[in-house]
Amino acid sequence: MGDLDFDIAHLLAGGLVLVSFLLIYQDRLYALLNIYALHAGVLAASVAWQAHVQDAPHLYVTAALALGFKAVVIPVALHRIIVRLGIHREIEQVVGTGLTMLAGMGLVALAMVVMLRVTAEADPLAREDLAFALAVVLLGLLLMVTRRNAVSQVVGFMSLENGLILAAAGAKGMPLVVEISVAFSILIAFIVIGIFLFRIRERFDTVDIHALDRFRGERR
Amino acid sequence: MPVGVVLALVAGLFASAVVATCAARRPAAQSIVYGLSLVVTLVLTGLALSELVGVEAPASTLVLPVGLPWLGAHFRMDALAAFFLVVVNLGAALASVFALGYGRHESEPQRVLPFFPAFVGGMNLVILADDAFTFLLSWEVMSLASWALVVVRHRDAENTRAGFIYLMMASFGTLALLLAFGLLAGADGGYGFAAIREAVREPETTAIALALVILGTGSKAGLVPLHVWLPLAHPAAPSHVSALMSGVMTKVAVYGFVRIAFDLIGAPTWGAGLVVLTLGGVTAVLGVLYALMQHDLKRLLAYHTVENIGIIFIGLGLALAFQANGMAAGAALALTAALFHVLNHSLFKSLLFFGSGAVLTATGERDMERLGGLIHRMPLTAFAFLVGCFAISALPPLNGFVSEWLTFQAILLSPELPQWGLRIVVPAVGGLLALSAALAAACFIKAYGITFLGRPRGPAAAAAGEVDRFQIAAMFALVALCLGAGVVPGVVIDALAPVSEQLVGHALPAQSAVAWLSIAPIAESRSSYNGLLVFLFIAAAATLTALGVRRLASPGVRRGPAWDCGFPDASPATQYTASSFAQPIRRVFGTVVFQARDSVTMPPPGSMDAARFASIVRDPVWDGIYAPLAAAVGALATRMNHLQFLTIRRYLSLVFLLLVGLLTILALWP
Amino acid sequence: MINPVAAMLAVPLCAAAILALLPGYRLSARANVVATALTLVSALSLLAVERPAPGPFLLIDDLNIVFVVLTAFVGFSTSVFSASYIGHEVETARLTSVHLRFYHAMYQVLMFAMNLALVANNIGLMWVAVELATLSTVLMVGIYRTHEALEAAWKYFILGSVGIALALFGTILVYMAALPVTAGGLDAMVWTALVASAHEFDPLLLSVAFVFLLLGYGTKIGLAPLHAWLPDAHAEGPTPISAVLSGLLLNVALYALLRFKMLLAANEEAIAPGPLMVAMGLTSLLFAAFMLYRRRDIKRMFGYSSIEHMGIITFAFGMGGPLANFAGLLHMTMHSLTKSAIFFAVGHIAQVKGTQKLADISGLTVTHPWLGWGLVVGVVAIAGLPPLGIFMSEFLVVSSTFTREPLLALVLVAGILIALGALMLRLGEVVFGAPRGRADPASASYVPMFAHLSLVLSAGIYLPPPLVAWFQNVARLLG
Amino acid sequence: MALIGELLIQGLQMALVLLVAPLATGLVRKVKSRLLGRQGPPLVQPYRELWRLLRKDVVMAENASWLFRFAPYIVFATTWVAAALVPTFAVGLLFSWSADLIAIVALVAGGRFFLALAGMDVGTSFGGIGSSREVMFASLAEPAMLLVVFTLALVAGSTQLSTVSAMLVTPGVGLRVSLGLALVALIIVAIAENARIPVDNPATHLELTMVHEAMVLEYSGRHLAMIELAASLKLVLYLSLIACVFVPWSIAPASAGVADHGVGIAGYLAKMVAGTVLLATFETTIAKLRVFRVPDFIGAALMLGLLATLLLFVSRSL
Repeated sequence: MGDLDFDIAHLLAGGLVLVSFLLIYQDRLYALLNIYALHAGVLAASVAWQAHVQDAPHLYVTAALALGFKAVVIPVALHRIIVRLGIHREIEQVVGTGLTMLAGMGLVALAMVVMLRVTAEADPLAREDLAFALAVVLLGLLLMVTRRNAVSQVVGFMSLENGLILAAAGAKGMPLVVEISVAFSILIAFIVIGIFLFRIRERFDTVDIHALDRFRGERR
Repeated sequence: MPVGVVLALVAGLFASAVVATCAARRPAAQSIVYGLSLVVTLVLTGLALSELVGVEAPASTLVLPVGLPWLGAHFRMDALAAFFLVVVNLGAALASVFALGYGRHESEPQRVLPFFPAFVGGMNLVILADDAFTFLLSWEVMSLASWALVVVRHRDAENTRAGFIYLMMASFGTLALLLAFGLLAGADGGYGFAAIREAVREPETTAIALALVILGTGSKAGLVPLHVWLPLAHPAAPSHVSALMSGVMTKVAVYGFVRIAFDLIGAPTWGAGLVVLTLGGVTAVLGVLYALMQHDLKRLLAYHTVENIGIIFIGLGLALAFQANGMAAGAALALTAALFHVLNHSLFKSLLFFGSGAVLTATGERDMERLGGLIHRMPLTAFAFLVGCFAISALPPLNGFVSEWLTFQAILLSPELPQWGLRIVVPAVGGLLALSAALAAACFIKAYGITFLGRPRGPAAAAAGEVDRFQIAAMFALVALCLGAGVVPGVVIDALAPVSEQLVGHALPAQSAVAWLSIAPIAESRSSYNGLLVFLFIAAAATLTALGVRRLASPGVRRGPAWDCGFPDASPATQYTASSFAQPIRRVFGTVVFQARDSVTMPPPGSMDAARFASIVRDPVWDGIYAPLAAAVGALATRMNHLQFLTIRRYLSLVFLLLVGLLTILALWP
Repeated sequence: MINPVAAMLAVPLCAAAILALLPGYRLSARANVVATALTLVSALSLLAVERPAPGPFLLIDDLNIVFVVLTAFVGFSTSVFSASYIGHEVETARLTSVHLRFYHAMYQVLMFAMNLALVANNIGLMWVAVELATLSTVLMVGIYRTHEALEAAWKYFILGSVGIALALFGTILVYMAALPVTAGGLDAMVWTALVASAHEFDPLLLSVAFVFLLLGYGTKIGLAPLHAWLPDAHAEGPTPISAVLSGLLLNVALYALLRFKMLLAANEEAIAPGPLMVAMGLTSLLFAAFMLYRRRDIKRMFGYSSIEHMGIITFAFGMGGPLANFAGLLHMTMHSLTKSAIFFAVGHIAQVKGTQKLADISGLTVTHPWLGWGLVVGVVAIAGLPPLGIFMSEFLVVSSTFTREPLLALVLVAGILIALGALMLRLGEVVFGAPRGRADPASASYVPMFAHLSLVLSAGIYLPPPLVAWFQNVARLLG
Repeated sequence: MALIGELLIQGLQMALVLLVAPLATGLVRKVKSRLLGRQGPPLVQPYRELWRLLRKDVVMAENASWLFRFAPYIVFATTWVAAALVPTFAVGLLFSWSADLIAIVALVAGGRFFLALAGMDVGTSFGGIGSSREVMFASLAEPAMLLVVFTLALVAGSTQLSTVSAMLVTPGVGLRVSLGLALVALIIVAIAENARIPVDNPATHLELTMVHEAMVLEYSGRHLAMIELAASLKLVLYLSLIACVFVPWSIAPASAGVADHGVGIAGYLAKMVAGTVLLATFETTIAKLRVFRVPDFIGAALMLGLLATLLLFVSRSL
């Protein structure tokens, strides 16, 4: 493949990491959702590019799914939920943004170190992609564990999952990618519905001891 | 082949256990189950005896295709096994006889009947087992069955607690033994005893294995400081089971030690002897001191078991020490002494527990402070119990004395030992042994005097009556055995010859050769004892004097109120109680060992309420080892319990941290 | 002659469809039993017929056939138990027949997913199947709709999803590692092909992959500190599901992990999977052992006990070697049987006492001798006391480890002893003492419980030689 | 013929100790009174007392059991047998090998066992006091005694009393530290066992200080006679034990002629007299100890015995 292809793929993957950083940086829910939409969009673009590069047409499906479902439907739905549950005013970080960013840097560095130590036989495109994907996955986890409220954690999970799709798409000729992306979309749908149905506002991380007792059914 | 027959009989025991499970609630089940076990164990005793005293037959073995798959279950019947089979089945048979009467008073027989035969069968299997897996399997079957018997009176929380502690200690012991066998079997897992015998290993391996074995068997036998479960568990069980546990099961533990230390490992070091010797000495004295502090009859007996285990282990330690220095004669003497005491203790401890069981059936009381004067209401039991007390106090002409005498003789051989450590420790242990013997006498004077003599301290004791014929029969059979083993000890020693021949390659000179049925372990000029003559002398002297005095003296006997220095007819409350009887000894020894404190609260002058006396005795071992351990586990559990109540985010961060950590490892990984 | 593998997959699938439509719960319960029985038959027939050659998707070999038969059997006996269990649930109106329709359908889906995961020769397919199994159980855990149930289901769902994601990433990495060597495409995901060429893979990539797979599938196995979903899911779901979770699903996840362990073992430059598994196993054992002490809910307690035993099994497989692997397999089998039997007992106990709180249960041997003594036997077995099967495996693990790694063996023994203490303490309170609280007459079917227990008992004393040979063969396979 | 001779000697020995016993008691009393400047009872007084007791009826508490009635005879018998086995004027007695030194100690202990039980039988507070204190003393005195036995046995290489005393006659023994320690220990034990001052006062009438007397408080008539006789036998037993071990001279060797035996008897009587006189003087020079000081006194014996044994374990020549 030509350098251009490589550079564009590289650029898009790197862009995804960048957007993940933006996610971490955000502490307003609305903004978080918008940026997640962006995240999904970038993913769609990079998957589409992979489809073009590997001329694997089925990947276009995944791209479309990412664009349509994750970049549009999910953010809108979450938007509604936030309004319904009235939790859009939350300041919901566990540790300060600065620290989280630092941790994120560390994670990206870790991802790079781990992946780039992989010997060069694996084709470079895949390697870069994997490195970025790993970074995105780790950042997604970081988002999940540093946010207090359900919605932002869902966003974290979804960004994590975007990283997976990125990796899957980057893996040349990997079968079942489409199926997997579909399966994940369903999973996410479940989660969102779950939040909506069970009114799980704070259930991820409540600080209300009585609630704990009630729900864990263990302590008296 | 005998071992096959024996196994078949043991299978019969388990079968009767199954039968008992199905038909436990039937009224006839009692007599069926106990009758069956009586018959089976009697036959087993006979077989084992014939094996022991019979001609020098090679050890018969048998392999069944069960147990560890690629190994099978190996069984072996040799002299050692035969001797212990005698001990086990004799005790079990008499326990069955006793239970034929005692069981009638059982409130929930369905909790006892299935487990009694299983317990006996388990003990038999332990002795027959010839590979590590079968051994441990049977060992734990024995423990489990006895555990179930300990928790029969489960409505009393004390008993379930006792059962819990017992099971924990038992499992600890099993795991220790498991590790020991793992070490002995080696990497390629030769778990057969034959393979273990053949294997060659470094001395330190042997040392570690031996230490583990001491832990494992000691926790079952009740060596200090592993004894804590014993005085809780043994009394909790029904009395015939208590007799089995105290008199027989502890001996199975001794068997385990002998089998592994002498037979499997072999070639001991003198250090091992030193350790065992010291443990034995400490156990003996502490055990009897504990016993002296008790006022619960069965608990007193259980603590006293600890003392006797100590005496046995003194003998075993000496044997190890002698064998390590190639002094075969000494080793044989010490081992014979220990095994003799095994037999003796199984006899008189069963007798005493039967007696306590009889008291329990007659009065429903275990607390000596509420007993007294039973000698008038249950004379037969009183006589049997008296014999038991006399025997266990190691007084001639009964059997207890003989084994302790042999142990002393073994100690007197020990100056030939080259190692200084032993030379210093052995006489000290001898002193401890002498001390424990004297204290044992004190302990049983207390037990008998408070329980059977004096005047009743409670209504139950006043209303007691003699127990049924089965219980009496069991007790008197044991009385006869105690006397027999005491007056003709030579027979027992000769029967033990093949065992010591097998284990230390040497045996005591045949006692049947010595004139007048007396025994001379080394040489007649050096030391000899003749229980029969002593018995006859005492009997003759006593009767002759009695007759003579009758002729000379005035025959009249006038009954009157007790003189008591002019305070007649004081209330029974003025008698000495168990705690007051032990008070001087408590002051002399207890204050040091147990931080024993007596506190008396006197009512102010003029107030009518009673004065209160309380005697607090602490168990240093429990306070020092077990309580902190339990506390530590509890504290850790409480601390870790918070992990149950974390939020999902926190759990996720655990996952996250683990992931990052592993990735970092990979990043740094060469 | 129909292909048993196909039958094993088809039967549950069709049954799921049918059961989703069947109205009456009695009928559907019976149908459920029948379906699982058919599955069991086809699974057993696998032993008889000669095995199909490994295809791109399906594989039958000695290793997974163990799991398949075990799964089918426990699935069957659990369906029998569940038939008598749900009757009571319907009477007490905790479940409606609509719920039960859903429940039975999900049960079959679960069976299907587990069978698929076990016979899958394609790591992608395996992943899909494991996740399907997880999701179906999630739905069943939440079926009671109580706060606690929803809480548990939600926790399970979220942690499970993260696990899913991690496992998938690991799978992708394996694929990437395989790419340069194999032709790529489908056969770069076929396990047999992967193992064949694993020695040429990039070791580091493989190691990273294993880390993710360990975390991903380890979450399903319930290894500490990934265990958090397990106790609550066991406590709050319907008891048959607790039985299946402990008895089967954990095994399936473990099976997946074992497959990848073998993959890594085939490549000597890659990081050794053994130490990782040993470490996590011991952690789980000790952790669960201490957690057992402060439990108040009987089902949650046995959930923790499952963590403990999964720890021991993972430890055994991590140690490797013929003895330890054999012990691991045996322990896994015995644990499945015993733990499900315990849950059978606990299910009925919770029904007759009307509570799961340990504090409100006592004196069972007085009020319900069968349940009480059944529980005693079960707990004695699970605590690793002879003459029951788990003792044999623990005997082998401990003694074989002690000669190789004495310190590890000591830790192992300590953990076992601590756990035993907790279990026996609770057992004593539950089955002994004066009875308290409600004591409804038990309308229970004891057959499954005692069937399992008698199997465990006989296994502790006698293992049939063919089984032994088979296990030894598998142990050799595991290396 | 030889057998008959030995039987004769054995019988003579048994009769001798039995006859000497009250005399020894009387002698001690006499000497003590003299030392205190009193006239004192005649030497034969103990015989008279025994006779008087025998003639009197027995007055027994209502709830005294059969054990209470049998105990005196058993106590007497055990003590007598034990005393009969200690070589007094001749070693190698016919039955001496039927019980060695350890057995003799145990026999005495057996007697005490029954006496203590008898003390508790009637169920009075004083009986209890006596028994419990007696066993407390015994629990220290017995081990001390056994350690003394160890010492002797290690020196002589035998626990057979005849062998021991025969061996100690030989000049090869010489003076040994361990033997000295053992002697002191043995004397202390003897004092304790025989309830002499400073451990116990045989002549006391203050109940709370009584130990032995409190135990036998309920006894009367022939039973009391038996117990008194047993007590004085015990004194003789210990005296002759000390004599035959530490002053073994003039004891007739085995299979000796009549003359030697005559000498032996004379020597034995002389030793007895000396012993009693020494005992009496010792008792008059010191005062009785408080009960809870006694353990220290006997404990000293225990320590000495242990020390002696240790010395021998460390080196055979000490």
